[in-house]
Amino acid sequence: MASIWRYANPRKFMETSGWLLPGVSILAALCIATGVIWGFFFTGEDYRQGSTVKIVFLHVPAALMAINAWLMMLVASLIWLIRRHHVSALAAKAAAPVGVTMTLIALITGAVWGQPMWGTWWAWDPRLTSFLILFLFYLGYIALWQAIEDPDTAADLTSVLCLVGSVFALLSRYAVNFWNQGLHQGASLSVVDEGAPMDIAYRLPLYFAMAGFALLFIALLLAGTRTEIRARRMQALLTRERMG
Amino acid sequence: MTALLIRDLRLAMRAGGGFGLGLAFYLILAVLVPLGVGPEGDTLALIAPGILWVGALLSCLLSLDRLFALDYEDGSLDLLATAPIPLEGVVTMKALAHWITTGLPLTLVAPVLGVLLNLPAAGFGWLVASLLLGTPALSVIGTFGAALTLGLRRGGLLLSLLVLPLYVPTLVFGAQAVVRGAAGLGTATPLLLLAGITAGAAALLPFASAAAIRINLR
Amino acid sequence: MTDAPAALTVDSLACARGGIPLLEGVSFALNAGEALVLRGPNGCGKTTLLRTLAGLQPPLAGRISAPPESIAYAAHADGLKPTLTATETLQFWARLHGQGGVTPALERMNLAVLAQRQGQHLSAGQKRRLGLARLLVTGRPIWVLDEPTVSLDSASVALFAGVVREHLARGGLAVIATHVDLGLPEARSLEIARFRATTRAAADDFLEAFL
Amino acid sequence: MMPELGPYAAEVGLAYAATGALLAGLIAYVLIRARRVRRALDELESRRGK
Repeated sequence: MASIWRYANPRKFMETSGWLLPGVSILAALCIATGVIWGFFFTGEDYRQGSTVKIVFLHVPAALMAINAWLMMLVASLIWLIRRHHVSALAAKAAAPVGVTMTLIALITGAVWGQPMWGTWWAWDPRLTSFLILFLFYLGYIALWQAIEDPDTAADLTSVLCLVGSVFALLSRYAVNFWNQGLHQGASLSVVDEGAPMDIAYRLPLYFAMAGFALLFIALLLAGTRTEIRARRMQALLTRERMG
Repeated sequence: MTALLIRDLRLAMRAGGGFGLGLAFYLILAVLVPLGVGPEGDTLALIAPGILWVGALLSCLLSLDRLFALDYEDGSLDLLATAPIPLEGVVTMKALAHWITTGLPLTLVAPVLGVLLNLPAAGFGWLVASLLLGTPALSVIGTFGAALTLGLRRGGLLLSLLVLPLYVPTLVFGAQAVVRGAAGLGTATPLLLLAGITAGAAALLPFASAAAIRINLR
Repeated sequence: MTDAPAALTVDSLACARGGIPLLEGVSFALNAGEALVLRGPNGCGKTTLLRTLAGLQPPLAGRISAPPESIAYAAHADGLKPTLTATETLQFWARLHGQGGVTPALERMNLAVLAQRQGQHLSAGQKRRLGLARLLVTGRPIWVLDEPTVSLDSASVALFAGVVREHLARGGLAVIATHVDLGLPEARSLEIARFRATTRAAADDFLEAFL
Repeated sequence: MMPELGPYAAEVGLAYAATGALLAGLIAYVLIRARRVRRALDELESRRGK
């Protein structure tokens, strides 16, 4: 484990992320391109959902990354609170915009995907509603980062919010399931279920798309964290200047 | 710690303490909804549980950002932090004081507003039960939000953005308990889950709130 | 007053404000019956040092050793509630610290006549005296005071000096940051400016890599 | 070459367009902010003669 703590030092992180970033970005672009193009052009229609099944190549990867981004922020917050590694706190801050965009994509593609079946552009499907709630958690997290000037205090408070928020996000997940049962028993065919119920022809491009989205997340995370570190360096220099 | 509770209750009762504000807001909301939705009895009966619960939620939220702000501005929070009682105790007492001055009155007034909103007769008992079980959680979670946004300029707005998502489980189980109660279905599950969330929040959140205050006092 | 003679020792204490190191290497020892006056230009870190002593802020480095629950802190803001009367305020702080009656403290700070007056109707000087009366009520040996004589007239400053002298006579200690001459010749004084943190201060490796 | 999208062509198109726009916006945001902060930092460092 000792090697990971080496990255606590920003200079080391900047070096490593420096040469890692181009590679990851290209790989991400390749995977997404393969997954999406293959899925869009070369797969037949699904007998039930018609061509809307092609949305799965966007919705499933985005939904996965929306959740994984929050989990990564949770781990980064824990590392910050326990080991006081500034890089992990800044990584959590950089991950939030990517996470919120992924949630937004998951919401839009999920709603559009279900539209033909539900007949409306938005149906309070339990899974979609959970992503809507996750979206609110992201907004709160990002807003808290913006609201506090002192970087250390901001990192501490956002980490505490992330920890508490994660517990309540989980509780909301079950609450929404319970709420959806409501009076009519049994949810309609949950269009947006994870995993790949489809046959093999769809599964391969989906894996590429998922890998692509994951790599995209990592690339944007590295770039974002580097920017946060530079911004933090600027702030430190400016404070030093004011201190004279 | 009871000294702190008594002081806070006394402050809330005194002039300008803001004791009745949450209550007044709840009444106004219960009046506005039918004006917006229309007088038909059956539509009101359908949405009454939800409105009564969302109203209670918002009324709690209303009186939260002043929870620590006054003590923070006049310096007594610093003094409380150096007092013999732990900060977790201070936070719990604050949440209890908030519940007594806001959560409890809401629970007692809710049935009256239920009549306004044409709540089915079967629902009244479950309404009071679910609010009694749920409002403490609203106060404890709200206290956590207030601790996070201590000393921020536009803290009130941010407080709502941070706290409302945290209210989702309590709202869902609370409102569902009333909906099912009103429809004559079993209400054991939602009430039990509601009580579970409140117990969990009351036990664990004070540590997070105290940590947030310590960070903000730095 | 607690029976064991309280003592406050601080060695090579370093504290920061907004993440940037401010003071380093602050060391002093204070025994029962002694007072220490902190002097220094505004913004040199007196308040930060006092807040660190009071435990409101973790020190960057160094150690503060004092018996637990022995420090009573009083800052610029005296934490008075406008709608509580003087007696109610003192009773609250007394009960919070598990101490007894408040009348002796009120009388000692010439506030007996204002006992039933609400905080909002007190003048700045009276509020400050009530804030200092709170110290008497906490029953804690070590007083950590930040500019205690602000908005006090000369008579009240003398009154305050008398109260501090009695506190010291009872075996108490006091660390006071002030610009005003308190009339406490026996108090030692400490110039804070010389503990100013150099740029290569004990910043953690993160900032170290930056600055 | 264009796959036969059938009745739901609009939906599929909308989903892909929305995702494309959002991803493009996200990548643009990250890149622009990176460049802006890097330029400000270089300017600050050159001014301080670091």
